[in-house]
Amino acid sequence: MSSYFHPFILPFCIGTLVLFVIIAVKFYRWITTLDRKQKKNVWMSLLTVRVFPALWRIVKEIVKEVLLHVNITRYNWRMGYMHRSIALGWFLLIVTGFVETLFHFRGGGHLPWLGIFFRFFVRDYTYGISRVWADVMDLLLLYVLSGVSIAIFKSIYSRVVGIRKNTKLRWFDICLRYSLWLIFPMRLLSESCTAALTGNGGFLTQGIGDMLPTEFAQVMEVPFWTAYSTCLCVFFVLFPFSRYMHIFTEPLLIVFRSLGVRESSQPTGYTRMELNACSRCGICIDGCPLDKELKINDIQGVYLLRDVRHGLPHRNATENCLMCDQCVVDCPVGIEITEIRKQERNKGALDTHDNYRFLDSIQSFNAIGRIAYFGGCMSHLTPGVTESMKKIFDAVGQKYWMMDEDKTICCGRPLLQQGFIAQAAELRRKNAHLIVESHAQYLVTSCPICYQSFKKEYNLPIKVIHHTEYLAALIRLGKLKPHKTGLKVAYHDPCELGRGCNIYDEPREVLQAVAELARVQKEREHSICCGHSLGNTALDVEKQDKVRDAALRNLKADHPDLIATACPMCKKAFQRDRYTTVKDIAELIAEQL
Amino acid sequence: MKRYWNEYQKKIADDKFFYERSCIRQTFFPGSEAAFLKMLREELGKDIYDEANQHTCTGIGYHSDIVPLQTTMTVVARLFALMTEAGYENYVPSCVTSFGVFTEMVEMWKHNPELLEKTRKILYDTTGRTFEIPKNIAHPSDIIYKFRYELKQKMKYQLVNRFTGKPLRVVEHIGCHYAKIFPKAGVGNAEFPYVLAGMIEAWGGEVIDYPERRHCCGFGFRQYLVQENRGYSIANSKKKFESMEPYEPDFIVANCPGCTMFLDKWQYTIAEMENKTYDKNGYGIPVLSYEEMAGLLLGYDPWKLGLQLHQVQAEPLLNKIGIAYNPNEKFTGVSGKILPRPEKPHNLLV
Amino acid sequence: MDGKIISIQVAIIGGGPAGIEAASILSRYGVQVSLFEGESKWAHNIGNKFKLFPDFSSADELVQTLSQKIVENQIPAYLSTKIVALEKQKNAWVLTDEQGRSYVADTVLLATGYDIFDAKRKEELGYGIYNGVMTSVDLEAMLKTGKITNVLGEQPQCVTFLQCVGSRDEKIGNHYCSKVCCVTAVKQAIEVKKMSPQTDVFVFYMDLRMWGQGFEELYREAQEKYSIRFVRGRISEAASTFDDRVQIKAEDTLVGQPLKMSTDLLVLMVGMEASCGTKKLAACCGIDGEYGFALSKQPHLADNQTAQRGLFVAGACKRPMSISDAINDARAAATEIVEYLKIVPANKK
Amino acid sequence: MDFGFTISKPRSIEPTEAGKEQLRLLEEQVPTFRRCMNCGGCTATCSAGHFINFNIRKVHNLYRWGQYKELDEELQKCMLCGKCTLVCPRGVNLRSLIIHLRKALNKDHLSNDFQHFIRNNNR
Repeated sequence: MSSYFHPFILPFCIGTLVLFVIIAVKFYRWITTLDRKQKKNVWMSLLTVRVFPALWRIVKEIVKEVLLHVNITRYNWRMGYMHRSIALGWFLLIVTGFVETLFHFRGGGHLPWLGIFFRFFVRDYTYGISRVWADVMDLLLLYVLSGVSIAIFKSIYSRVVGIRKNTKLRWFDICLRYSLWLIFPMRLLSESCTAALTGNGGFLTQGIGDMLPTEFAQVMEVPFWTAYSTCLCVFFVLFPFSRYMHIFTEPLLIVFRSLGVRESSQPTGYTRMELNACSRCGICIDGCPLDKELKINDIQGVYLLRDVRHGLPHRNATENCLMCDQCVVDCPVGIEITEIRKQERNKGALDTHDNYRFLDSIQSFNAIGRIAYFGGCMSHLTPGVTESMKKIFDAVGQKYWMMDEDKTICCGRPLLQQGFIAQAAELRRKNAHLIVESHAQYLVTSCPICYQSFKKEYNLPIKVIHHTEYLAALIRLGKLKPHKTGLKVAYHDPCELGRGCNIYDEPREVLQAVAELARVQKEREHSICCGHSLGNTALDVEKQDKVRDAALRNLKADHPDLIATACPMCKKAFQRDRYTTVKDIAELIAEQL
Repeated sequence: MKRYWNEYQKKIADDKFFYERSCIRQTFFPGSEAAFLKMLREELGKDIYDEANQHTCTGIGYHSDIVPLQTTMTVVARLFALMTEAGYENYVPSCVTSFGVFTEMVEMWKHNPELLEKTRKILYDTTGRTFEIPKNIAHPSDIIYKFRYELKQKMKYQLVNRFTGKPLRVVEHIGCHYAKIFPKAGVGNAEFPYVLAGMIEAWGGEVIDYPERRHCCGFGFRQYLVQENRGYSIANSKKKFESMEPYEPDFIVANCPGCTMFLDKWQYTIAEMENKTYDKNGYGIPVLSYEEMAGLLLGYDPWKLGLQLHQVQAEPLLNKIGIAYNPNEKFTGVSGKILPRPEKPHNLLV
Repeated sequence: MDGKIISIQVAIIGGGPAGIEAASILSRYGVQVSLFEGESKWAHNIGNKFKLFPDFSSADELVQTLSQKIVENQIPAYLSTKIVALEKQKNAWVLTDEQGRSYVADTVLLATGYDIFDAKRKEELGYGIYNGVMTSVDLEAMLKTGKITNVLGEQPQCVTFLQCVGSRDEKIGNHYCSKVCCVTAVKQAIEVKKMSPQTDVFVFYMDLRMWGQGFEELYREAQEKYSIRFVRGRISEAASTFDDRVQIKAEDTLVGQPLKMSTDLLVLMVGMEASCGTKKLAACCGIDGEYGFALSKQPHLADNQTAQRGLFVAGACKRPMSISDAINDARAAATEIVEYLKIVPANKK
Repeated sequence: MDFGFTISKPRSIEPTEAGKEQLRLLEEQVPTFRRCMNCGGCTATCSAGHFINFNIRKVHNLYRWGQYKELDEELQKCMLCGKCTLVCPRGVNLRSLIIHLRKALNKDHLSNDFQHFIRNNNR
């Protein structure tokens, strides 16, 4: 057995040991600091039949995302290739090396480092089938090396992989990146040297080995293997503290997410998992309208997660965000960036004493047999929308109770977005009380912000629908038969309705009943925020208008007659532009009754 | 130009004065009144009568709404009766508030003769005295202002810093009751109060014109008398100090006994409360009455003038002017008795 | 283009007060001018008005007098001839109208005036949504009928004016002050009061800018004699009530209290914007300034000249302007043009 | 030493250093606030103001008066719905103003000069 030992393996062994200890400690801490609700979800998934779909999801997600990087590839195939080649390639190198070792020793007992340093220790590896093994290993190494070379090019010029910008890294990450990049060339050189001396290499290592002078190989073999081992050691010891921690965290995240865990209003162990699962790929920078239009390049998800994880100051990153959720949709790891940002916004330890007592006196309305209609705060400034909805209700003979005809209690979402969690709950309590007391059939709302709030944050006993859903249903049922016009209309997906609630088809369906849809390049989940989102308070109007202009350029590319939207906020934002005609879908329908 | 300036002058009698002392001045700055009498009698050779039976004018009580108007009128009438009985016609009240009260009563009688008659009757019924309205009411500062050049002849010192040779920088403060109640009653009226500035300029000093020059010292009887309201009183003084601080005054001179006292004592209070003094070295800005200023320049002994009774000590100023004084005699009283040493303030240097 | 080319010495685009005044003065100087107006009437913006501030003189009479000047001076005048393009060719300007006819002129005076702000863009005020909301232009038309009525055709109990609709508002991109609305509101408020003395009249303003002769006096008279209430506060939103009145929300900023009231009529004092013609023609020859208005060369000494030689501007195409200012400006422009023609010799013909 | 009274603070708004600092600190957080011309449009449209006496311009006044306790109470009424920002003819970022003031007035949290100033200058 002693022939399978050499001092150069020590760095590797120590590094690996340290790595596993650190990771075990971290995982333990994260899992134990899940909050009660999250733990309950985990047990509910593990102890019921839900466990089977959960397990299936875990396996599927890990293969898809951790190894194959399907989401990144879908977003950008060159970047996907880079990530996949390194992740999958390395994984296969390890697995294949392991199997190769098993095969060679006929399943007999062997030492754990043998799979890694196989070529060095098994020098008589030149019999028939071994050539195939060697070729396979070389192919995998070549695969990884191709990824590494793309990574190196990308660090110099990001457009190589079709990404506008590289993530700005900490110096620590940069050091570690070099050690990662060195591992595979080192392995190549080490194996080539051994191949030169023993002839046990595959097509690549043997090819290079044959070119090396024997004296060089003799002198350099052990130093190269030592360097390889040392690179591995450095990388393993440091990486739990670097962005590469995502390699091990992502599977863990997938496990817990599949078991039904989601972000809470306060940071928990799950938040730590999400923070560590970010690979800082920079896809969130790519889609961010603030970066694109305003050159604000320090607030994107990647920077927020980085700074929160490492405890760096991040006031700007916390505050300056439109909360348009573009990054959440784009994130290949599926990190709930917006939720984490809300947690951070709440960290001003905002006082919670309630001063909304003045709302207590509001009486509900007996709305049995009616629907409740909630226009929302903003709709007071867009009477065109509410008046159209009233006209439509009357036209189809629907009895309704407009909850906020005169005064509106805000749905609470704007407060929540700014981190005022307790105050938002207070407003929700008041509104929920009004709605439940009224015994209305269901709730229709015109504002996607309220809609998302009512739907996700309220837990109402009645169904909540947005007016576009309502109109779509009426048209499907044939209750509403608007006249078709020759208008060409570009539809703007409001963030809160589209990315927020996945309502993409109903508005289009309704619009097609009265007009022709113009082609819009970036639409549905890629729709550009109108810039005036309530999620942001850091931007002044001039800057918001720049984002809006980008949205308008996108919408107007096909020269539509007008722009339609389904959000009073977006409508107001577009109305500010003197060269734009914008209408709410409800208005377009009401005009054609 | 001169013609217009003449419109801002007031009539001040030449001689034969009836002197009325001030409650505050004779209590807190007794040397001042003695010095004034000495100046008039010895330096200027005037006739000034110091009545032994005099009493308060009720000014503090009157302005605090404690003493009714008719009472004040009668009390004022009695003082005038003392003057009439002594055979004088020119009334000189040491206190600025008394000056204001007398001017006000005389003015009121002028417009309401029935009040004058009623007052005469009450005074006669109660004391058997009769009185004449003074021909001239002038404040002692008016008189010193009038004879400032005569006094200058006799002065040993000037308001000049002997180390730099430059004029001393002086903040002058005029009592509100001097010319703000009846603007025409003061030299330069309320618009260009010149009574103290005239002395300072004549005697070699430089008057500082700072933003809050016309602001009240903060005495305000009703504010000061109620302890809870004293915050307003001191806030006024503080406002003045903050305003004059950048001009680095060498000292403050005032013609009202109340102002002199409050500008002096509040410096101690502010120093205790906020550890803040308004000069560079932490001693505070010395506050003198105009009699003390004149007395010093005439070479009177600072301790006879009563400067040791001030809160802010005057030694640094005396050194600047070059006035000789004996530090050992500071706490030796006029009678030769050794006075008890005052307690040292916490923050203000002495 | 049908090939027919008409050659002119000075072409004046815009038959409003500025255009007509400049044309009549130039023709009196013996300059050969032609006057083009896109609408079918002369000075149609004035024609839409009832009476004029500050003297309550008749708007129709002014239009009459202006039209008379065209006749008296025998000015070749083209009504319903909308000039849509303006182009410099060598030393001449080529004008093209909607029908494709071309005109060649040595010199051009742009007097294309203003359009009123489209109040529908301020959706929260409910113009076009609530029946009781009207613009100041609509009110002039109603005043012309000699009777003030609410939605139901009755005498209104309350009429409310709101200043600065479409001006001084970054929300619609017009940061400038429209200048004439303040005094117009005062004038209209008085007229409403004269026709219907029982009606309560309110004027909501942010600042009242009574810049002209007699304006301040008119404001004072409105307060004193007509009891018109001036409230310093901006109306933020309007809603309709069950009886088809308009409910408005504002803050009386001088009292510091929110104010909610209903009114029969809400009159929006719509500001001036660069007219379509102004925007188009100014952009054609590169003299478009902010907000689409025409840009003069220099505000003090060359306010009628432009960056283009031989192209002059007058009146409300430059900035919001009252009628009298526009007329004065036109006279100044005429003087400039006469000077210009003297130094530029007739180089052809 | 206890005199039984304290020096009253001046009530007048003067362009003193502290006053200038007070404005500067606010305007640093919310630069657009300089543009306010006090038209009252914000108060008029305020959602909370429809239920209760809540005046956004008064928020500014309380701030300038240094009555931070009252200011804090006043600010709690705001629902952050954003209508005020949406009608402001000068584009003042009012939500930002309210959030910054709320955070600055928070007793348990101290992070910047703004908060230090408010803490030290309460009247």
